[in-house]
Amino acid sequence: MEVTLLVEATENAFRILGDARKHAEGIIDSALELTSEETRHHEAKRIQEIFTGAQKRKTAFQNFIGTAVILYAFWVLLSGQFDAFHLTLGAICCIVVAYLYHDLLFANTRVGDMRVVAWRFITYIPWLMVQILMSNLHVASLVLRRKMPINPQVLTFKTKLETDISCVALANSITLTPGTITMDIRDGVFYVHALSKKVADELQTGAMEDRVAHIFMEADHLYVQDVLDAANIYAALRT
Amino acid sequence: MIRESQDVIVKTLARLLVPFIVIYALYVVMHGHHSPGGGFQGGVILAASFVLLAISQGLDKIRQRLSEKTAGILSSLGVLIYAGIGLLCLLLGGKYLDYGKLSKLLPVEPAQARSLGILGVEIGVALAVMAVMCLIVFTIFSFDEDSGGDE
Amino acid sequence: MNIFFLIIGMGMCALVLLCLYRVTFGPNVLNRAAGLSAVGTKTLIILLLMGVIYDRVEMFVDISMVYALLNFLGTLVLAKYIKQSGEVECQL
Amino acid sequence: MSVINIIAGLFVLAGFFFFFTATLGLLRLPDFYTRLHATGKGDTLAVLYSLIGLAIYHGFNITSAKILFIAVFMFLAQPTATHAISRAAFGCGFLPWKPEEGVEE
Repeated sequence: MEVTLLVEATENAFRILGDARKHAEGIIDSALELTSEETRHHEAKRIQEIFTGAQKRKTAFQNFIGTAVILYAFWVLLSGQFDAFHLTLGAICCIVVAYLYHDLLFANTRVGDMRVVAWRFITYIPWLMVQILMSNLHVASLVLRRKMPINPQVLTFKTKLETDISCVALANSITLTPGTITMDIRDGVFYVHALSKKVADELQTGAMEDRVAHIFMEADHLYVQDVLDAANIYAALRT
Repeated sequence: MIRESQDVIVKTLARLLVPFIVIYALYVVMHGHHSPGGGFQGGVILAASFVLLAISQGLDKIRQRLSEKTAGILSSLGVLIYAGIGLLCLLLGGKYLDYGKLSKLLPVEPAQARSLGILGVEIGVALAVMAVMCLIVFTIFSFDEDSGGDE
Repeated sequence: MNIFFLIIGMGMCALVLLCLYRVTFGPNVLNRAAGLSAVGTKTLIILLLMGVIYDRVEMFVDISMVYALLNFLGTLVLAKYIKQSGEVECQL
Repeated sequence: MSVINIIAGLFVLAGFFFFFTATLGLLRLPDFYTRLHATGKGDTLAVLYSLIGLAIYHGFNITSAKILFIAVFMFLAQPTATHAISRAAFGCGFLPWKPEEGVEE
């Protein structure tokens, strides 16, 4: 009799504990949702500010000056002669070309902080190099075998990238990573030719897309980052 | 007729590469006396930059930058520069295209005047070659102006 | 070192010949375009190796830069032409 | 035969090896898209390695900077050219090759 009472009491206690835990988890969930929503809103507003400021600041004249400076650096690299005559000739050429083509080099740049983008892009290059090396070893191992185990297929996925330049970076990265080439981009849908099922599944997890979005400071990467942070906190709380 | 490309990648790459190609072409023209190249090669590379723009942005936008009338005027201007420098040397008492005589007009040594004269002639040749190449390419690209393509 | 570069250059010429098989007997124009692009990149390296062997790199580097540019442009124009004309002969 | 020469030679040799595999892929793979896999990736990396090797061999001056600029240009241009050809083929309705036995999807 006492034993059954004891068992009942312990079961009750466990149930109450479980309810309390569920309740606590629900509170934590809603709190996380709220904070992530708020930070996302805040970040979006800040980035919007940066964008509008950049749009205002980037007038045609600034484009002209930037183009001329970059082209002059390129001219000095090409020329390799540092006497006054050739430097003046280069300056005249660069000013003329920058006047004619000032709308090409900096068209629709909507990213705000160019330094951050440049730094992130430079840190992206070594990873890409490793990927290219792996893809070449993949092709080599494929080609040097007598019977080639390939099963080509076309896969499509919808991208969330918005600017042209990040689409180009993603497409060229896909072309250079193992087993995939970009065949077409139509209205934000990528058509990718993959050599095997494994590579296709790897691509569809979207890790590379997040990486590229992180580089070019697209708005969506904040959401992804929030989810990752929340997952970490959640795992820490669970254990 | 060549229309605007729907491809984001080609459009963006062309936009980024064209100013550098033009600068490279001008380098080839200007450094003709101590590197391979000169007027003709530089003009061809300039025309190549226009071809790259034409296949990425369509022929209509290129006509806003360089219309066929302007190309015709530029080709004549190039020939005029070439012949004018030659005739100037003739008037100054030398032979045709004898650049050393240009030192009478310019405040420099005859050797340097020779280099400057070659530079002027190369600019003329580059202008003429670029304009004529662009005219040929535009004519080829606009062969079926009325019938619609698929892009 | 020159002997090494000469051997590499000769090997590269052999690779160009192998690529020319694809250019000549390719089943359709797309395969030929891919083969031509491959031949162009190999020619670029051969030009630079010639420059190293003749000790005139500063001259050959300009030529190979023009070659890279024209190879890229030629491939793009060919692709555009195929896309606009829209005809590929056989499916393989 | 200094250390610089050996490093440059190794780079050029690696470039030659990847050129070789790219060419072999161009000859052996079964259809157009898979051949583009070989040339698009292989030529990019091979050109990169060969040019880095030649730049190291030539030493630190303005000519090797130009050689590295060619490498950057090829790094941008080669995937774009590959994409342009494959896009032309895809736009013409050119279907990818399937192996005979495993026809899923």
